[in-house]
Amino acid sequence: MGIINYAPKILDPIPGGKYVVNAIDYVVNWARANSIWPLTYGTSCCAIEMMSSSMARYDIARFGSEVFRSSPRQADLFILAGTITRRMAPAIQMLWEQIPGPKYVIAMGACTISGGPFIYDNYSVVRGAQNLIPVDVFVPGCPPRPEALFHGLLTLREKILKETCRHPWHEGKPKDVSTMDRYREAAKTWAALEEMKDEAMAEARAKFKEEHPDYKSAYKPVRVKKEDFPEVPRVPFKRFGLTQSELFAKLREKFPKVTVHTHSEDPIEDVVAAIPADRPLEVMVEPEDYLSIVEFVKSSPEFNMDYLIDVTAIDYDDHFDMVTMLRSLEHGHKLFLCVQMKKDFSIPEEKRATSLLASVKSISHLYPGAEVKEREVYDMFGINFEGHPDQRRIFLDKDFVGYPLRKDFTHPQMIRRPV
Amino acid sequence: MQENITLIQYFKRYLKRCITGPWSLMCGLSVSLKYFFDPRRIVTEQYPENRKTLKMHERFRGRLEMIEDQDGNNLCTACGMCERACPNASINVLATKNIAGKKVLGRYIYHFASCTQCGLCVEACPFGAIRMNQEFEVATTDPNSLEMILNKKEGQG
Amino acid sequence: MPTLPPGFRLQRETNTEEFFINMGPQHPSTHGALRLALRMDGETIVELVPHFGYIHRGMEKQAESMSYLQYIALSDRQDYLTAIQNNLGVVIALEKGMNVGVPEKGEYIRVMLQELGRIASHLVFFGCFGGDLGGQTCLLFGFKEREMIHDILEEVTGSRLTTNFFRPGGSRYDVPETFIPRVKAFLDHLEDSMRDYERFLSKNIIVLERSIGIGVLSKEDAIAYGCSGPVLRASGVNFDVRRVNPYSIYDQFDFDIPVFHNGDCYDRYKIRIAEIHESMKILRQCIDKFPKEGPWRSKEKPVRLPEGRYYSEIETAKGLYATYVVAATTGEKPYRIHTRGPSFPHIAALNKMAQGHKISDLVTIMATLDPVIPEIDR
Amino acid sequence: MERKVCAHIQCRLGPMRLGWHGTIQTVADVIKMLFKEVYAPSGADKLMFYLAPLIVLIAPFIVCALIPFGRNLVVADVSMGIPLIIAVNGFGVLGILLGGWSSNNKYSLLGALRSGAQMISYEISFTMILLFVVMISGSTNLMSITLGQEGTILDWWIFKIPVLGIVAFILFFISSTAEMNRAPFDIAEAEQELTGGYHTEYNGTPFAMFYLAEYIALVTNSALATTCFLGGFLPPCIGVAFVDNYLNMVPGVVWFFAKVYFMIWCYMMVRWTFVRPRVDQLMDFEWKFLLPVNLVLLATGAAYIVIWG
Repeated sequence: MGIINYAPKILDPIPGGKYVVNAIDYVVNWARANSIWPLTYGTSCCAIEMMSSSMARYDIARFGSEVFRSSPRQADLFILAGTITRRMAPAIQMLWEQIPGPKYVIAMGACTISGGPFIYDNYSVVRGAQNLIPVDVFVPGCPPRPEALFHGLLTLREKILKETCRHPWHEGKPKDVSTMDRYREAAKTWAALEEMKDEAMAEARAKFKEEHPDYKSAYKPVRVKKEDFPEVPRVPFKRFGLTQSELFAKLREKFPKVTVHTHSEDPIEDVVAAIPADRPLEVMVEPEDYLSIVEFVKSSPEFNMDYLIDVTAIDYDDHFDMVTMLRSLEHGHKLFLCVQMKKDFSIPEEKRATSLLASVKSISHLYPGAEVKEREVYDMFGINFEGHPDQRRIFLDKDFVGYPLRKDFTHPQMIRRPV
Repeated sequence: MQENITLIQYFKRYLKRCITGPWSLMCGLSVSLKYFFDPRRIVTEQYPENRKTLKMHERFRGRLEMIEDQDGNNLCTACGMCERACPNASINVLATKNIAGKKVLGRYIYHFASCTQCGLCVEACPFGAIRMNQEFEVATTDPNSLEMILNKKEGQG
Repeated sequence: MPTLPPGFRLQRETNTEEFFINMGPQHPSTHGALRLALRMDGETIVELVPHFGYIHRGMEKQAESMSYLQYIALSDRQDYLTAIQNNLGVVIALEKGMNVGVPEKGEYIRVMLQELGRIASHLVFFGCFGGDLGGQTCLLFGFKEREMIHDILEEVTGSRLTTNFFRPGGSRYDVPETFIPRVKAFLDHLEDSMRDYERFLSKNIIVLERSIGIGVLSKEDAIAYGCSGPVLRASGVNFDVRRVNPYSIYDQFDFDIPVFHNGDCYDRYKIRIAEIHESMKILRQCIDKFPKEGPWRSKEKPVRLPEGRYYSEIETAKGLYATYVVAATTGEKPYRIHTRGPSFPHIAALNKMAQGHKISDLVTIMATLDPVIPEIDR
Repeated sequence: MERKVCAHIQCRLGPMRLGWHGTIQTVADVIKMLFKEVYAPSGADKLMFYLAPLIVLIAPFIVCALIPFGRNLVVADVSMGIPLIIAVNGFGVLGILLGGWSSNNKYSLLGALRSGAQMISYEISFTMILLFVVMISGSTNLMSITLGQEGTILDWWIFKIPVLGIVAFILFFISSTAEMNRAPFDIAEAEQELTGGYHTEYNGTPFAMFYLAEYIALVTNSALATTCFLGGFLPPCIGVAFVDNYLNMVPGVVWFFAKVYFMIWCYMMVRWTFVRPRVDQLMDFEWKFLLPVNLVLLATGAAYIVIWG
């Protein structure tokens, strides 16, 4: 890369050297523009469209770019396909640094241009690839069609063909747009303009009102007619295994403390019986009983809850609800255990956001699949699992502060959605 | 994964594999030969060359645009339904007051950079003032050009 | 004993020199941004630790400030190989709360698009499986047929990948008139191609050598880890939500649930090929029974969900996709939405499958698990 | 050409925009790579790092020099042609090993080790096949091997000895594919597993050298196959004098390259059809299948010569 940048210096003094330089430019640009090798990189949806574009139907090979190199050292083009998260950002910067110059970047899809669907209320997505690396071509769309990507490639070709030895390719600089909030900015500018307009037009409006005291606009907007559809009754799903009442009665027999969540005053059996058949039974469980209930329903042949669907939690003002979803593969019934855990308010208020507020026994020795699920709950809510073999953050960096799915979570780079 | 088998069994398996193996490979090769010599199977679209004939489907969701008549009048009443329906605030409906003091559309800003083309705004619009067009060649080198003002004129009223 | 990096747990006396390899987050065969830390003894994997979160996008947090309709649009981005199936998963949960039914034609549209999505996903699997084993041509074969599904989807929904199509009570649009003939033509074409493709890969001795007995997941492990979909069925468990808990109108069709019993990579491959054929069977029945007339969606309901907790599960191409919606108050916005993606337990069980195999086998196993990382990380 | 062939197998068009149907795409690639930034990763052994691609490139060029392209068209008509080729071919693996080792990258190292193991094993069967050819032709000089096949198409070594010739040709095809590190035996590169294997860390000109070396090796191996089995530059006479006269009018070089291109095409068909075996299966295949078959082949070949020859 370095050599040809000296070409003008060496060749210009020689008579006719200019033409040689121009010829070199022509050949080099021709080669560069027609043999753009992209890096195999993709994180999400756009990656599939990028793959589609290299497949038989669209065939990126027609442009000489089908050689997807998986090593960044042999690539020329970095197609940023898919959302960039804060955790991925250093890897992307490193990849970009490893690509030898001249290198080009196409930001494909809304996520890499501005954050796209994840632009507001988000603590983990980088708002645009420009923050990390310089971007040459933007291809909006979510995801863009393969043709749109080709259009981006052609746009890039035009850009490459403009380079010469005298104005060679140079490394650009990333642009910080991470705090840019286009919506609020536009609204703000407009509000200022509006104020000025109000002032300027106050007189004219008053005059207009005097002249036309009962002015009615001649324009009447027409509503789009919506098609009319009949109301359709809901067909309940088929269900297998024990009914909710049976399940509940059997569980209550063993653990008298279990209840269901209800506002009504009716006896609890009636409430259970009133649950629609297609909804699983969700019982409230005391934290102390939790482990023994799980052990019981797993080992008892009547329940035989051998399959763990999921573990998740819900954050309320003063307590967490941790929901363990279990199902029996043999019988087909489902049972949701909802553990209500009071938040530990003995922790001083300023430390609450960053500390574990509740604790419950881990069930990962009963269901190995619960291990990652419990890590997720720990990561997102800050619930401690006693006896968990490997309690680490799973989705977020280990030095991430706070627990994002709590309702009071704040993050310096999280912008609330304006509407 | 070690099995206890006799030597004869081992050799039987070995010989069987020696025969079925190449045969299966020939099967594979025959498919690729078939595809190689049959140009009708090539399905490639020649994109930049077929611009004229390439048409998107009617429902294809490209860029958002306003439905305007010949004079550039639009149907928008600046009610802001689209703005509220948008999952990531890609639409600014900026209202102004016209000379009679009535609220009309002042500027309709569309942030194409963050638009996900879900089409919820079109669905939400009660007056049918906006639609998704068929444009897909939208690549640009300038991110600022992705912020567009869709209306040419202020709203009617 | 030297201190191990976080996540590694296996203690053992070592005589040979072990070393650690990082696979990913940007690696061609991890199917997205997944990082696998490998503890290697030569070319053999001693232990494997998956590191998630490289594409964690905070969807669940974001959903709390979105309306339900907007969340349907967002759910496209979870399992992007079959976005249309995610839509349905969310919509069914909402329908339970809103108590709306779907007319017959609407249900047929749903089932047909579901099955098309399933075929699309399995075709990508077919391609990636061949591709990851080193036969790049398979990748292109798989995608070639997939393009035709994309075409149909684009015509019906308006977008190739992120469909955002289903709504509580039906769908967004009616299907165009050309839909049924197109699906018919596609099925005929696919039948032809699948015959070729199976000849190309299914009996190939190198494929057999590389996948039989590799990455065995026993029945007990598969259940314990909570695997679902083809991975669970390849281990010998007959579990398909379409059968055990039928949603939509799946109970009206005649189709088989293919089950294999070895739980190795080849079975997982075979089961997906068999499922493509089953999906084609369902689609053919749909075409025969498709109601020409009649409403395709129910009367429009307000998009408000009454207070309560709603749970729905459907069978996507990858497995059990469950949505858990919590509405604290009656309103347009959820209090919390949780999604259970099918790929998450599969990757959790990866260590179990990959231990003791070569690094090349890991690629095969990853391909047959067919994970979609954004669905795990959400 | 490779890219066009693979594209057509895969129902697509391949490069279309440069020259007629993208014929000069490779030229653009090479020029581009020559003008790219070149740097070695930190921690790499610089001398070895830059030496490796040179070694890899030189080996096939030497083989090239030994191949007779026409009746009088041979750079070095060495009497010990075959042994020299065997020696030089083994030399190439050294470059790959060096390159993988000096890159200071675990993937590269794994790739290089795999490549080393693979080449050493397949070298044996490669040698044995050539030995078979030497045995039936009675010479190690490539020119005389070629001239020994004079006559009709049935006098080529592949057809001259019934069955054995074809078996030998197929075995040669397999082991030379492995020799060249080409798919399906490209475990040293194994993009899906090792992100590029031994040349993961190379860029710009050194990478272009690896890239070129691969294709030159392809040409030389095809040329070797042509020389040893398909009658080199001799026209495919069919024994009918009228047709043969016309065929003989075409210069030998043309026949030679036609055959070489046919061979290259075969290599490509195989490459784009089959999947890659695992590294231990590759070794199994060599030691448990190729080698026994080779030995049997040699023995029967010798018996054939003794009885009928």
